[in-house]
Amino acid sequence: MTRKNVDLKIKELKSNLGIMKDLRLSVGKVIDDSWEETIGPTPYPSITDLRNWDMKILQKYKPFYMPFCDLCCLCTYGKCDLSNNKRGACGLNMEAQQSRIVLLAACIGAATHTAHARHLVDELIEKFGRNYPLDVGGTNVEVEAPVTRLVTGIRPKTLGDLDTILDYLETQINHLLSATHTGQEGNNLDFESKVLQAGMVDQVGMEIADMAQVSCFGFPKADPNAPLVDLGFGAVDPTKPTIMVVGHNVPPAIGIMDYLNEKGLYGKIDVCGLCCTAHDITRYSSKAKIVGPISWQLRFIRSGLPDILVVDEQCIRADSLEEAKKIKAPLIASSSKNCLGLEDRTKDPVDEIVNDLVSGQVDGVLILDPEKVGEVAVRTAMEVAPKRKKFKIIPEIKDLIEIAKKCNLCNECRRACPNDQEIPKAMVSAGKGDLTKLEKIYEECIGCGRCEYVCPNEFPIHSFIVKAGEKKMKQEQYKIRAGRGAIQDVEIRRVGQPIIFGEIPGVVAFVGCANYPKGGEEVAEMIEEFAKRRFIVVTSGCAAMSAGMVKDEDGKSPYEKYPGNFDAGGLVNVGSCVSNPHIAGAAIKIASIFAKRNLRGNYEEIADYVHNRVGAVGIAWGAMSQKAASIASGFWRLGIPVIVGPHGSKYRRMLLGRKDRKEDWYVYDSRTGERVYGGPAPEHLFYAAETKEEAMVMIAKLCMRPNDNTKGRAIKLSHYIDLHKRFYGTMPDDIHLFVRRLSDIPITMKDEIVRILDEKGWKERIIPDPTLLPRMVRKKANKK
Amino acid sequence: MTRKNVDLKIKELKSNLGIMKDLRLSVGKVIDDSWEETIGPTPYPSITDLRNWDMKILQKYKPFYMPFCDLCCLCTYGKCDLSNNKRGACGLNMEAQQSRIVLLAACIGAATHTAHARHLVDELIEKFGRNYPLDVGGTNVEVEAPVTRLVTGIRPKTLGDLDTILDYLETQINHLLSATHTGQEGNNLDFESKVLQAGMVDQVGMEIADMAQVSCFGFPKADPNAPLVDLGFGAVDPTKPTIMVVGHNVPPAIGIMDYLNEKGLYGKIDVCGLCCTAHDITRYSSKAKIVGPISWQLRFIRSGLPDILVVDEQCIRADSLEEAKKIKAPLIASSSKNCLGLEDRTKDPVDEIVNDLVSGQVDGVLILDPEKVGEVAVRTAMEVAPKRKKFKIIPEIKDLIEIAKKCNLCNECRRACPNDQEIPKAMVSAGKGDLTKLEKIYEECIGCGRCEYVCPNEFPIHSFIVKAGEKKMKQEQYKIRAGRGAIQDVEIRRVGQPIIFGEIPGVVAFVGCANYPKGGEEVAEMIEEFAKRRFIVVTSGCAAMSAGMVKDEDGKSPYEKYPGNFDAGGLVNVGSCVSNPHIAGAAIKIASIFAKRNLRGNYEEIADYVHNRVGAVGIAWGAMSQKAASIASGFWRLGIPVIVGPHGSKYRRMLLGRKDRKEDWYVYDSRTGERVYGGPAPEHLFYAAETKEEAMVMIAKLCMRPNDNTKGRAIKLSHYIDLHKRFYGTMPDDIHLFVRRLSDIPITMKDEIVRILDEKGWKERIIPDPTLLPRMVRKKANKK
Amino acid sequence: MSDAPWQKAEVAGTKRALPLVKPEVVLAMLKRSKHPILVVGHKIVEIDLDGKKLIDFVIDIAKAGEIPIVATAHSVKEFLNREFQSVASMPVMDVANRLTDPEWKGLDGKGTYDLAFFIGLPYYMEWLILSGLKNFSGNLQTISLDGFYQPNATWSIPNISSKELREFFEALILKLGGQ
Amino acid sequence: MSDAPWQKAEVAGTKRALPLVKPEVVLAMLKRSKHPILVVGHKIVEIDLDGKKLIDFVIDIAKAGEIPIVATAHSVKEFLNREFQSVASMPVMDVANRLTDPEWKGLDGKGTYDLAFFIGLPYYMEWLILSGLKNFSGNLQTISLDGFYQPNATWSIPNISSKELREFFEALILKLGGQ
Ligand code: SF4
Ligand code: SF4
Ligand code: SF4
Ligand code: SF4
Ligand code: SF4
Ligand code: SF4
Ligand code: SF4
Ligand code: SF4
Repeated sequence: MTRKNVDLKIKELKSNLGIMKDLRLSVGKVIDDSWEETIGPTPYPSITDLRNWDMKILQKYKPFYMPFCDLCCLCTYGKCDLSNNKRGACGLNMEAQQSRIVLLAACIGAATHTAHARHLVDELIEKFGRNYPLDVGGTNVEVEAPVTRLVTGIRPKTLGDLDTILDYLETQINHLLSATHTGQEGNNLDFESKVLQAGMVDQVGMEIADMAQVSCFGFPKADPNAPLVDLGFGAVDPTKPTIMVVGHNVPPAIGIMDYLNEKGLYGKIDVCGLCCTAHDITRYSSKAKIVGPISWQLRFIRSGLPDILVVDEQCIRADSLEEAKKIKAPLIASSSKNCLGLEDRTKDPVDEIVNDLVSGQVDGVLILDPEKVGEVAVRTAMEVAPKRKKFKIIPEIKDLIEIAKKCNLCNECRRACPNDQEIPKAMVSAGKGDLTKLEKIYEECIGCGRCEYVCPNEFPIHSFIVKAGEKKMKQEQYKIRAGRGAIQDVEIRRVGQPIIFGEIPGVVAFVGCANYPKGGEEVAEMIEEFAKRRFIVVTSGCAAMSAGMVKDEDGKSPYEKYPGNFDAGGLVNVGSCVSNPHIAGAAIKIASIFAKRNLRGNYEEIADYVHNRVGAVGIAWGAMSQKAASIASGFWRLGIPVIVGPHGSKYRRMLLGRKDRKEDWYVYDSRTGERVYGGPAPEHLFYAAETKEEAMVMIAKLCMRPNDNTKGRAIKLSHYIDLHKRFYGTMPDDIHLFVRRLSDIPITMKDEIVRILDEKGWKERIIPDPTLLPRMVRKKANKK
Repeated sequence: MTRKNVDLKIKELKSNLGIMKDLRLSVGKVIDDSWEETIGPTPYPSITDLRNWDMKILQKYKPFYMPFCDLCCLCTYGKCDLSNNKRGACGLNMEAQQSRIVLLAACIGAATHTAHARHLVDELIEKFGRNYPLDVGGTNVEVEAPVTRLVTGIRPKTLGDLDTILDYLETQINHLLSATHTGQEGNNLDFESKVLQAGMVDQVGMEIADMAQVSCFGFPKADPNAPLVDLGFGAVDPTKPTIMVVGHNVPPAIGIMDYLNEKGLYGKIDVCGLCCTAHDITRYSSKAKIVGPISWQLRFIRSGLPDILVVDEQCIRADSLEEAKKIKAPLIASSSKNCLGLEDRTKDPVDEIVNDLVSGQVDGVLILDPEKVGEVAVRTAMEVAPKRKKFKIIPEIKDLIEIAKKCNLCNECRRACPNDQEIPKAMVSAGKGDLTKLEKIYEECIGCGRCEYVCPNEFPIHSFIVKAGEKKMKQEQYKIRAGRGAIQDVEIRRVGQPIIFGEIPGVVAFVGCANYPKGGEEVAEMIEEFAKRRFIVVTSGCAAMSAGMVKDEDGKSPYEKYPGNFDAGGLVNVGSCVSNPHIAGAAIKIASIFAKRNLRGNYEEIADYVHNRVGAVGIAWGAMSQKAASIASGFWRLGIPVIVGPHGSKYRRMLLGRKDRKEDWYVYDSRTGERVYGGPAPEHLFYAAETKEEAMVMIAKLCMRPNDNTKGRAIKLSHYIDLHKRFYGTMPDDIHLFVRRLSDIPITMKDEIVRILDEKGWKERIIPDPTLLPRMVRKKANKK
Repeated sequence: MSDAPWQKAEVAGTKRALPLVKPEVVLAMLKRSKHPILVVGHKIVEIDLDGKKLIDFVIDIAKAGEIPIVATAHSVKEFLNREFQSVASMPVMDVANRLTDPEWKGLDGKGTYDLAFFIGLPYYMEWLILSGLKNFSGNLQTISLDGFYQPNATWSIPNISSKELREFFEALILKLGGQ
Repeated sequence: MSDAPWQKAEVAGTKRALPLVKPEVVLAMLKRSKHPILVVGHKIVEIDLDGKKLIDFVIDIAKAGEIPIVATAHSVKEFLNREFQSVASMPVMDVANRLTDPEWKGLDGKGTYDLAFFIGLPYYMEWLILSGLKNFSGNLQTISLDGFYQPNATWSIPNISSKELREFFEALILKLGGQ
């Protein structure tokens, strides 16, 4: 009846505010007086509290706009043509409109994570109570919620504390969203500052979601040795009834595992997942399997393996019901976010629902109770499996060849394909019996299905592609380390110094969706490269799956080859999308645990620290969603650069530094207060790379930080130069900007580089103790 | 430091949950056990709790989609071409995408009002404390918050209660917004159901905002005799320093009035407003003046009258800073929602800020403290006025004529104008010295400025138009009744019966923005028509201003001619946009006060009552914004139809009934449980009319309800037929659908109508006690 | 003459109307059509082509081509004023909505329409309605006769001057067998 | 040959590129240009026009027209492999960003560019970059040479076959005085 669980009923209470009667009180804000850390200047920051910090960042990394459309169509004053410096009917210009759309995307992204967190926390509070303690890593993790502490000034201890923080997040998102209304914010940089607020809020929302599920479901707790679990299409046993779970909200999938367990059915049924629910269900039980990232949805359904689809929220194909119908598999929708027009059967008896699904009376149902989903899904799968006999809609090769002959080479499919796949050529070959070109497309296809809708012959093109890749698909059988969750404090202590001095050359995080320009192998290749080079490589979400989908000559996939600990040469899968804050959190914890800076409500100082000292880079090679936008924004506000793939240019604007403008790169030397040239490090904040080769060179470069010591800088430079030589065939032309003293030069390259430096008229310069905040100078000075 | 004010500090508290130490508790949810009303089934409804009700409504009023674009461009998988039944890369189809965009708009709208409410309530709590009592109408208004009571099941008593309700609203908006993320909701009707949830939430948000401001600022409290205040350009005294306030958040304007008052400067300075801040500042002090609606912004600035612009939030032109600069007037931005790139001077001394503004050192400042805004604005205006001497950028007539001669008739301006104004022709005439065509455009121009950006000769076209209309503009001097706020319970008691039986032929609410297809006079004309016909005419927002902007031969404007009480023939200005819920609230209160239905958390039953019995129609003739979308959605969920102007088709979909499908119009007769044909009443839920004539006929028709008694139906029919004959020249062709018994026929038209009925094979039928809810049948039956 | 959208910001999508420059096209379309309709908005009374109102051209076309008219908004009154009786009246939103329903029996009860002419609606409103029909009205062909290019129609007269429009109509009426 | 956007959903806005069908246009533009540049993406190595790689055409064009090249991504390596040395290298985002800065001194220090050719980028990426330049790069003219119509350029070769593209390049190189 009430939205929140209520803790206290008080018949009459006297306080300094007078007498209150017949009230119930719920725990509001916990002012944790046992936390001795001084509170910083910006706990629970409003949408303007960090605006000054944002403007500093945005001066260095100015938006470069690439409008996705000449128009604004957001209100009925429009459409307005904003091209070529025109303003819309509300007075808005193109710059502001582009940033406004970015803000809208970031709000949608942040809302998605926060709403997910809210849903989880509400359900878990109902189940476990407000006072259920949070535990994400036992004694190994003292700083249990670095992002939340940093932003809110709160140290959450229980589920109830999360509830309070969520109130703050929702308020912020609401304010930010409101700023996108026609006639509100008019300035592009102020829109960008709000984007950064949305990103910051998003990080807290994700952190809360993951803390809640890690604590309540017993996921691996900051465990570098989280179990290796099965990954890939080939891991699914085609002889068993199969339940396919898709989405991001794990409780329905847990409902399934629990029911299986209770009934002793484990082993009789395969439960396999796509997207983040897959990550999270394997964190719950290593018996579950991961099929793959979002782009595997169509191919997996059409393969006929799933006997029932259980979809929850986020990253669900909107046509899942139609696709499930095609293979005669029923569907259970389990989230109020995605009801798919289905009847709400939450309150109906299980027998009736199962009966309706098995008999085909209904194609699908909506069930908003995760436990009921569990029972219905399992029972339905058991009964449906023998009836549908893995009915699939992938054609036979001989039919494919016959049909392909009829292709009239109209190019419609290719022109609809987001990645411009040369389908017509592949059809010609296929018509001649040669499927290799189609098979090549299988490896690059992101499974969107757009080609099929435009074919005048109505070829099931995607199914053709899947058929061509079938052999490969069935061999896809890999291992992935289940999401470990947070980074341990002890790990941070170990790597803190080498990271901030640059001796560990960087923390490289591969995150986000699978909308890759040329298939997932590029991600896997990049990951290997940096793991081999002994960077710390972190993964999450769909990218973490792609990372596992290669094998070396010994048949080992990367997670088997590289250890899961947060250290040089480690390959660290933190988990699902909501586990992303463990990455930002690690950077923050370096400041707090290693450098002993105050976290609590002290955002600017910590961001300044991270930006100038922690050589971290995020790569979202396939980023496509609004969540990706908000996740990236959360990194930006901390000053951590993010690289996206070429289609990432569709995010409408980059945040680019200009290394050729010397004046942009001055920092304060906090020892002296002097303004010192710190070099373009990192050069960009948000940046779309055209190819993986370009990305790899840029990753190495973006790991440099003004604070690197000479040893660290030399190591970083050697990686940068090495990759540059390998992929570009030349020395980089900007080394002089990064060499501060002769000792920065990698020894093996000394002569070559010194020659270049001489040509450029290079002079030795100071290595500052860098900060963008004047007050940090005073602070240091005062300490003396 | 903390986001909420905290009420209680408790060193140690023992409760059933154990001992808690060092906690502070804030008042969470008030469970008001003194309220005896039984709580209904859906207090604090989740986004699926009212889905069944929504689906009932959406079956009758199916979406008709008019895509504003063939594409979806909401994520970087796209753009996707969804035309002609194609699906996007995420599997989405065109119907779902259109509804998704509507949901996005409704979320933005609801967020805007809710964030405004949050901001107000936060500020007011800080000033007055959480326990400050709400009072919107003293003892005249027992049901102080009909919408809130209905939705949440709470009877808010204090500012603190509002805080709690806002938490709920923000959570809901966050959930809803999240559903627009790529890969979430996939079904168009489920998107629509979520739109209705957003609309419902929006109504609560607005109600909260208005309750807070009415209570704390002493606005008229449900006062039918609220003072008449000055309206129109001509009401501003050009000899005085003038402060122009624009937006929706009144505290900065109040800061100005308070400072004037304190310093005895009232009368020395004119404070005049545009948009809702104008409404609200006149509710605070009848000495302030209203210039006009949103579309007056450009013309008023360019006229040179304002010596300083104070902009707060919502409906601010994004180019206000640039426009202010042109007339050498400084600008103060006062909202975190709209910072305009200005430096935040909130913490600087007033002297310094005033100095910087007066000297022109800066063009504008951001001040986030309403009281400081007051002092800075007044002092700056006083000092700036003598310097700028009402500097304007409206050209002189002779210059205008010379320039106009150079027009090369390229049509660019016309093709950029949202209303296709024939500017080129007017330029030709102007070139010949005849400004009448330009003057005509002045009356229809919505002041968007788009024409200017495209003129290859860079003519300041809008300024020309303003010049041509200058004489008329200066004569614009009218009266408007200040927003009265809520409707009194006693008024409801008086009109309840005649409304639900149809004897008062309808409640017609003119709301929303000034984006009119042919100028504001159309709205004024429609309003007169229905006031004269003794409907109850309600106004709010920009429409309320337009309503006042005509005069009869005696020089009286409508607010002087029609009384302000909620009764037949009344003209009721409820106030600003956030006063809109008083309109829905009146309908709800009819159910509660007159019909004695339980309100509390009982949404479906009340909506069912309103939909079938209360002949209310909303007209948003100039609706253009996302707020307009959410406001309309709030009416729809209550089953109240909304008519928009022709450009309202840009909202991408209508909700249209099909009177030709008899099966769509059955209701339960709650006396018997039988399903009875109730007629297409109301025929549509959301509908764009092509012309005001069509709208007037439709208004009369949409006021019919299944519950009308024969006398009421006869009255309603006579208005409908009369208007139809006048504007269409014929009898309507659907009378047989609305005449249920011979006694429904207006006596004066008996023969004519009976003849028609005979032709149609009409038969007498039952007048049901109508409901769409089967459970209402049982309920009534049980009572026997 | 141009086939860019008249209101510039109402850009064309992935499929755009064929420019209708020859009256013969109308004849051919009419010949193929089993059930055409002419949807007529209120602007036909406001627009004047060198001394002859648009409505009078519309009447001539309808008569010559034997095309049933549905007058939207209050324009029916003007037809009646001109003693042109064979005209139905319906709000344009209702017309458009019904045109997407394959089961609609039509204003004359003769079943679904296969060809719809549009004239005299506000430009953007017609743009949107044609968009709705393009996307959701499978077999319907649409023709815009306003002389302001409508990209979402199947065929549209491009942006032409009122003189050219008058000439187009005169030629069309002649070819349809009217005077 | 068509001047609809190659990727269908990347529709044109209110202003669309003029179709570039004659090599003469390039000559004329080059003649008028004080400071041209040729931006070359990584696909020039992947694309093959009947046996000759795109990169080899590009080298011939650059030589014949004396147009400086900036190679984006890793494509510089291929130029060097072909012993073509007068090539700068820069990520395309950096090139594009700098092209919107009227104060940028150019890769050669000679000041702002007034004409930029584009070839060999992923279609959508080029679409977006050209959109950025169209909107924010006042005096720059842009030409897309891919043979896939780019609506946001000033001029673009329309969608043509690889055979036609080869012929276009051959004719262009000849006219520029190359062989
Ligand atoms: S912004 Fe997107 S939806 Fe709007 S007109 Fe452009 S492509 Fe279409
Ligand atoms: S928000 Fe502004 S620019 Fe966009 S359509 Fe509306 S008026 Fe035009
Ligand atoms: S399904 Fe694959 S091949 Fe087809 S359009 Fe999508 S990405 Fe291209
Ligand atoms: S769309 Fe169909 S017919 Fe056309 S090229 Fe592609 S596969 Fe062949
Ligand atoms: S949200 Fe779906 S339809 Fe829209 S652009 Fe993304 S993939 Fe395409
Ligand atoms: S300012 Fe007036 S005339 Fe100009 S485009 Fe806007 S509405 Fe049309
Ligand atoms: S845009 Fe300028 S030149 Fe062209 S018709 Fe309008 S006023 Fe004349
Ligand atoms: S009515 Fe519309 S334009 Fe006017 S103030 Fe309200 S939202 Fe703004």
